[in-house]
Amino acid sequence: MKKMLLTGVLLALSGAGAVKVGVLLPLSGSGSVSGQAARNGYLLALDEINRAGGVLGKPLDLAFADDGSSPAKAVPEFVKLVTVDKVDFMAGGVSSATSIAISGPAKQYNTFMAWIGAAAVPVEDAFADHKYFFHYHPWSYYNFEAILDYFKYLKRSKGARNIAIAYEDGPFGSAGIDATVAAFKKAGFNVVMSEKFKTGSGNFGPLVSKAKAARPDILYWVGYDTDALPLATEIKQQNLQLGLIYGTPPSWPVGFEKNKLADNIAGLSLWLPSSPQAESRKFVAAYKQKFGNMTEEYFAPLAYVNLKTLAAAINRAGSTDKDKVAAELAKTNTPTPFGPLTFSKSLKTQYQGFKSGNWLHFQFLGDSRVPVYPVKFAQKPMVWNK
Amino acid sequence: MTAVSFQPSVASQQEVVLRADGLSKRFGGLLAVQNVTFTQYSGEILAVIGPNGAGKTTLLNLLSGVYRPTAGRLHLLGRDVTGESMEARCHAGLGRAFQIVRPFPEMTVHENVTVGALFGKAGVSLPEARERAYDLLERTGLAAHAEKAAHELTLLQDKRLEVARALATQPRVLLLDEVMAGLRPAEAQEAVQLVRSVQGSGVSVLFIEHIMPVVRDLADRVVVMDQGQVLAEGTYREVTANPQVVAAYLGTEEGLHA
Amino acid sequence: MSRAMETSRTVTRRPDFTARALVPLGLFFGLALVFPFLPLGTRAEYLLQIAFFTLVAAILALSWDILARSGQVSLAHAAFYGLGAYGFALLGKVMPWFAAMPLAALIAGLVSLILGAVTLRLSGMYFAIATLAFTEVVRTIIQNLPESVAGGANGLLVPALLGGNARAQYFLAFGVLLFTALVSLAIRRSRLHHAFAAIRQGEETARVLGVSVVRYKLAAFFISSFLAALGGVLFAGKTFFINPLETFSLANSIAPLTTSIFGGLYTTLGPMLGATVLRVAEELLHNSVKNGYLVVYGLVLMLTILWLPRGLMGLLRRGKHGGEL
Amino acid sequence: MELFFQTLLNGLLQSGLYALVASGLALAVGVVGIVNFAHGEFLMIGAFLAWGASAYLGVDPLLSLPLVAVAVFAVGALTYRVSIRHVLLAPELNQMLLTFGLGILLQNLALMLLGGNTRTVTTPYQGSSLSLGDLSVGGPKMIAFGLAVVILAGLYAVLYRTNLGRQMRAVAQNRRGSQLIGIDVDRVYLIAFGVSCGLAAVAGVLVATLLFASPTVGLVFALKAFAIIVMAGLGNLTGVLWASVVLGVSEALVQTYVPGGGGWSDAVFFLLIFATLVFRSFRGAR
Amino acid sequence: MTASRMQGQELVIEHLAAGYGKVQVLWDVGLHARPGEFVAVIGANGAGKTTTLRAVSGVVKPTGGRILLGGQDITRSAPSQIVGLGLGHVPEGRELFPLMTVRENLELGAAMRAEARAMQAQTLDHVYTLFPRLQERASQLAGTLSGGEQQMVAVGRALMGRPSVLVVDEPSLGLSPLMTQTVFGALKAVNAEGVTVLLIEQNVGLSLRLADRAYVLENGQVVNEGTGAALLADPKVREAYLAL
Repeated sequence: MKKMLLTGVLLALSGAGAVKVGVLLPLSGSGSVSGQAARNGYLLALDEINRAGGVLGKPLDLAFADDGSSPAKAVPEFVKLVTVDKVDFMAGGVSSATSIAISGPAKQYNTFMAWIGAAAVPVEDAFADHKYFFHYHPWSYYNFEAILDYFKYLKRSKGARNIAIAYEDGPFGSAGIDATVAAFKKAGFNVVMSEKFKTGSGNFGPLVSKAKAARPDILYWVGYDTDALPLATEIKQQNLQLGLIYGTPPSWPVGFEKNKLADNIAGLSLWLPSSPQAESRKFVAAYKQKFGNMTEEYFAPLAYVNLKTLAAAINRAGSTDKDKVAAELAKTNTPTPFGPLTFSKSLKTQYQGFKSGNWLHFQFLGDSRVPVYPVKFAQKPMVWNK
Repeated sequence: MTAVSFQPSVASQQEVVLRADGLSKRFGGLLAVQNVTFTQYSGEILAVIGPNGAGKTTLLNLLSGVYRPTAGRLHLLGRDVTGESMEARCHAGLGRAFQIVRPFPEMTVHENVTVGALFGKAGVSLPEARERAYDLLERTGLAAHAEKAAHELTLLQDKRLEVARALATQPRVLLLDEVMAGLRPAEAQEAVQLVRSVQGSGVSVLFIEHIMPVVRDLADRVVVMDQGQVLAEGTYREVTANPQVVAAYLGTEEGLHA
Repeated sequence: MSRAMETSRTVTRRPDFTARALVPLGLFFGLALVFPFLPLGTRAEYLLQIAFFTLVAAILALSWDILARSGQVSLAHAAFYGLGAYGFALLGKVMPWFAAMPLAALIAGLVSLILGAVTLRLSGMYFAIATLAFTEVVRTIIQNLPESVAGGANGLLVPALLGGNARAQYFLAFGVLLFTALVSLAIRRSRLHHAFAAIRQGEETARVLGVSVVRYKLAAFFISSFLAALGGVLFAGKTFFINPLETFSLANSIAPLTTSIFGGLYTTLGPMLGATVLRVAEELLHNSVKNGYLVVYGLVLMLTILWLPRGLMGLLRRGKHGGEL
Repeated sequence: MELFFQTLLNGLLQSGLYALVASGLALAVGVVGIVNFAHGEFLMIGAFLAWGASAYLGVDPLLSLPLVAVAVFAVGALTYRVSIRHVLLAPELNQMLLTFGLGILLQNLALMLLGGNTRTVTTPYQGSSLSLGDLSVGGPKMIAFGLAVVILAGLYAVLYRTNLGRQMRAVAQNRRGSQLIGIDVDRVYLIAFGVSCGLAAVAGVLVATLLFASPTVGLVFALKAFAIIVMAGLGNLTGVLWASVVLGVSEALVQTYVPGGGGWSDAVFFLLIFATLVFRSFRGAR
Repeated sequence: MTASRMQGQELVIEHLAAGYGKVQVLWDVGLHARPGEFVAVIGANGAGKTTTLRAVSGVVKPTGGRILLGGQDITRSAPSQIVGLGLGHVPEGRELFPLMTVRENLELGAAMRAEARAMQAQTLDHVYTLFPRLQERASQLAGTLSGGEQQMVAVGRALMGRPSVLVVDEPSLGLSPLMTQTVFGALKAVNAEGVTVLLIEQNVGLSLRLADRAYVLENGQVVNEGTGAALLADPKVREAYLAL
C-alpha cells in the first residue's frame, strides 16, 4: 500500500505522462542573438499553452539545450534531449551547420522535428527523406524569391535597372550567389557589380569606390550586423548615390535604427513589431507583458508560433503518436503574426511552412523599421533616393 | 699515462686530421678571423690561446660549421668540409664541446649522451647507442648520475657530460671550447686528466683555453691568436718565450708614454 | 679523477622502457574501450556522443604534441585537420571510407611537408605567425575554389561515417586514438624521440651531435598532420557538414595547444588526459554559464603557464624526469 | 584614374588605424620583449568603454578617448604586474601562451558580461565627408587618420624627446646597459606595457566610432598588427609605419582591382607575411 | 670635475661570493678603494674580475659577503639605487645604445640622477674636453662608431652621472695602442679630479703602472695585493699570466 502511494507520488513528481518538447537553440556562440530571442518566444508560448490547460490534459514540459552554435556541441545535446530527457518532440534549431550535424541522430532515433530556422539548401538535402521534419522558416530560395519580387516592383515603379551586389565571403553571404546574379539578369536587371567582402573587417572603402564607378540604382548587401554601420558610413562618406540600400543580415546592430545613417536602408524580415496584423499585435502585447520590453528579432514570434502550432496538433491528435501528430500538424491552417500558416511541399521536403509570400520589406524611417512592401502591408510610402 | 708528446719532426709523418687554409670570417665591417692557417696531426693535442677578443671562439665556430668562412678552406681527415653543415661534419668525425655547457635540460644524463651516440655515426641502433652511452658515463665518471636530470648536475659534472656527449659521436677530432672555465684548480686538474684520457683513446683534441697551467700541461702544440690572426705557433715554451706573445698578454709599454 | 672514483664506476643499466609505464595508458584505453558497455542508464547514448568528441579532441591534441616535441609550436593544426575533413568529404564520394580516410590524411601529410620545408629556419613567434598565416591562406584558397570543386564558402555535405552509427563511430575514433597513441609510443621508443627532444632543447647542439635537423623536423610535421587529418575525417564524418570558416578557424589550432599544455606537454597520456578533463569541464560549464564559458580555457592556460608548467602530468608524477610517457 | 586615386586614399586612411594598433604591439615587443597576443582584446576593451560612455553617459567617443586611454593603461599595467612580469625570463613559448590565455579570457569575459551583440556608436559627424575634387573622404575616417597621426607623432615625440621615452628606447636597445646607468628597468617595462595597451585602446575608441564594438572586434586588427610588426621586423617602430602603409594600400588595391578581391584580400595579406618571413629566414642564413 | 669638484667615496668589498646559476665565480673577494684612490684588479680570464664589478653595480646578486659604497651597504640594492648613490660603471663590452646618437647616449648617462641632470650641460662640456672626438661624432649613431670611440662613449656616459666611484671593465679590449692611451689618459684625469677609480684590465703592464694600488684575483679569490710597481716586479704575477 505504502509502496503504491510512493510510486504514485513519484510519478506525479516526475511529471510522467506530461508531453515533453526538447528545444535545441544556439544560446551561446555566433547565433546567440537569434537563439536568445527564440527562447523568449518559446517561454511565452509555454505560458499561454499551460494557462489554457496544457497538452493532453497535462502541463506541457520544455527542455532547453544550448547547441553553442557548434556542430560538436549540438550532436551530444540533441542526443541528450532525445535519450536522457526522453522528449517526445524536438523544436528549435537556428544554424544550418548544427542542423545538418544532428540530421544523423535525428534519423537514427526517428525524431519528430518542428524546426524553426536553418534556411540553407544543404539542410533541405540532409532532411529530404526524414518523415517527421516540419520546417517553419522559408528556405533561402524563398527568401530570394521575395527579394526578387520586391526588386521587380522597384523596376516597375522607380525604374530601377542596375544592381550592385556586396556579399560577405562566408557561407551566409556566398550561398548561391551565382544563381542570384543569374536570376537578377533573367529578370531584366543589370548586375553592375558583384563584390565579396570580409565580414567584420569594416573596410568598405575600396568596395564603395568601385560601386561608385558602377553607378547602381540598388545596392544589394548580404552580410552580418557588424557590417551594417561601416557600410552605411562609407556610402555616406563617399557620397555614393543610390535609389536604395537593401540588406539582409540575420540581425541588425543593437540601436541601429536610432542612427541617422540607417535612414532609408531597407531590409527583409518575416515580421516586425509594428506589423498591423491582429495576431502580431496580440503577440507584441503578450511579449511586452511577460518580458517588459520588445524585440525586433523575428525568431521570437517564429518560436512562439512553432510551439503553439505543435501543441495544438498534439491536442488534436489526442496522443503523442508521431504519425497522428504529423498528420494533424500538416493540416495546420492558422493565422500567425506572419500571416496564415499552412504546410506544403518544398523542393525536397514534405512539410514547409512559411514561403516567399510571408516576407516583409521594411525601411529604417525615423527611428524604427517600417514595412513598405508588399504594398498592402505598407505603413508608409517607401523612400527612393533617385 | 704514456706521454704522447710529439716533436714537429715526428708529427709531420703523422696523418693530418685537420687543416685550415687561410680561413677568414667577416661580420659586417669587422674581420673577426683573418687568414688563419694551421695543421693538426693525428693524436695531437693542439691549444689555441690568445687574449680576449682575439677571435678564438669565432675560429672554433668556423671549424665546427656554425659559420661559413668568408674565405679559406677547411679539410677534415683529407676531405674538404668547408661548405658542409654541422651535422655532416659530425658524421665526418668532428666533435665539439661548448664553453657554456649546453646539456639538453629535460633529458637525463644518460639520454644526453645517448643522443650523441645515436646520431654521431650512421647505422647505430638505439640499444647500441644506449649501451655506448652507459660505457661513456662510466669512463667519464658520471656513472652514478646516469638517471639524474641534466640540470641537477654540478658544473664539473656538466663539463664531463659535455665531453662524454661529444665523445659519444665517435669523433676523430674533438673541439673543446674553454671547458675549464669556471672550475676550481682541483677540478681543473680532474678535467685535464679527462682530456688526457680522451687523447689516450686515439682522439685528436683542439682546445681553446685561458688557464695557462692547463695549456702548459696539456698542449703538444700551441697556436697563439691576436686580433683575428695567428701570432705565433709552436710548443708552449716556444710561444711563451716569444716577445710578441708576452706583449699581447701583458701589454706593451707604448700605452703609457703619454 | 680522484673525486669521480669515489662514486661507483659502474651503473645499473636500466631498460629504456618498462611495461609499468604503460599501466596508466592501459587504464585509459581500457576504460575507453568498455565505456560504451557501461550501465550508464539513460545517459549512455548522450555520454557516448560526448566521448566521441573527446576522443577526437584527444587525437588532435596528441598529434599537435608530437609536432611540438620537435620544438615547432604550430598554429597550423586547423589547416591539417581541415585538409583531412575536406579530403574526406571529396574522396568519400568516390571511394569507400576506409580508403578515403588514409588518403585524405596522406594528402594533409604531404601538404605539411611543404609548410615544414619553408618554415625550417623559423622559430618561436615567427614560426607561430607563419603557420597562422599559412592556415589563413589555405582557408582562403579552399573558399575561393569554384563551388563545384569544394563547395566554396557554403561548405560541403560530407558522407556519413559508418552509416551514422554512433557506437561504430565511437569505436572508429577509439581506434584512431589508439593508433595515434601507438605512434606516439613508437616515437618514444625510437630514435625520433631522441632527435625531437634534442632539437627542441637545443637545435644547434643537436646538429653538432649529428642530428639531421631537417629530416626530423619534416618527419614530425608529416606524422603530426597525418594524424590531425584523421581527426578531421572523424569530425566531418560525424557532423556531415564542413565549411571553410569553421573548419579552418583559429580556435581549432588553439584548442589542441591548450589541451596539450594543460594535460602535460611531450607525453602520450598528458594530451589525452587534458582533452578528457577540459571536455568534461566544458560540458558541465556551458550548460550553466552559456555565453563566454570559454573563459575557463583562458584561465586554465594562464594558470597552467604560471603555476603548473608540466600540466596535469606534472601533478601525477611529481619530481620525475625523463623517461616519461 | 579617379578610382585609382580614391583607392590609394582608401588604403592610406585604413593604414593609419593599422599603424596605431601595430605601434602599440611593437612597443611591447621592442621594449618589454613580449609578444602580446591579447593586444586585440585591449583594443576591444577600449571600443566597449567608448561605446559605454556614449550609450549610457552620452559622451562623444572622441571626448572620452583620453580617459579610456588612461583606464586601459592602468589595466595594462596591472596585467603586467600580475602576469607578464612572471614570465619575462621564461621561454618564449610560455610568454606567447600566457598572453594567448589572457586574450581568450578577456574576450570571453566580454561575451559573458555583454553578450555577442554588435554595438554601434552614434555621432553627429558620422556621415560627414570631405570632397577633394572628385575624391571624397569620410569625416570620421579623416578624424581617425588625423588622430592616429597625431598620436603616433606624440608617441615619437615622447620616445625621442622625453626622458622617459629615452629610457624606453634605451631598454629596448640594451637592457644591461640601461640597468648600469641606473634605469629602473622593471618600471620602464610596466609603463611601456601600459602605454602599449593604452594605444590599443585608443585604436579601439576609433574603431568604435568608425565601425562597431563587439567581443571579437579585436581579432581582425590584432592579426593585421601581428602581420605588420613581423613585416617591419619585431620591435622596429619606424618599420611599422611603412609596413602599415604597404599593407593598407596593397589591400585596397587588391580589393578594387582583383575580381572578387574582397575574398582574396586577406589571403594576399597573409601570403605577404608568410613570404616575408620565409624569405627573411633564408636570407638570414649564415 | 671642473665645474664642481667631485668628492670621491670609499668602496669596500668584504668576503664577496657570487656566481651565475650553478657556476660559483667568486669565493671570497675582499678589497677596498679609498676616496680618490686609483685601484686596479688584475687576473687571468675567468678569475672573477667582471663578476666582482657586476656585483658592485647590483646586476649580479651576491650570495655572500657585503659591499659598502661611501659607508652605505649596497649588497642587496637594485642597480638603479646604486647608480643613485654615485656609482658609475663602464661595462665590459661597452653596452651602449647602438641606435641612439653619441649625444643621446651621453645624456642618458645623466638622466637618472637629479644632481647629474642639473649639471648636464657642464658635464657634457667636460666629457667633450676629455674626448674631443665625441664632440665631432655627437650626432652619429653609437652603433656605427669604431671600437675606440665606443669605449670613449662608455666612459663618457658613466661620467655623465657624476659618479663618486667609477668602476671600469677592460677598457683596452680591442683598442689600438693609441686609443688605449687616450682612454687611460682620460681615466687618470678623472681620478686626478677626485673620483675613486676601480679598474679591471687584462693589460697588466699598463694598469699596474697607472694604479696607486692593485689586487691580483685568481679563481675568485684575492691572492696578492700591493702597489702597482711592487706587483709589476713580482715574478708570481708573471707566472699567473703565462704559467712560465
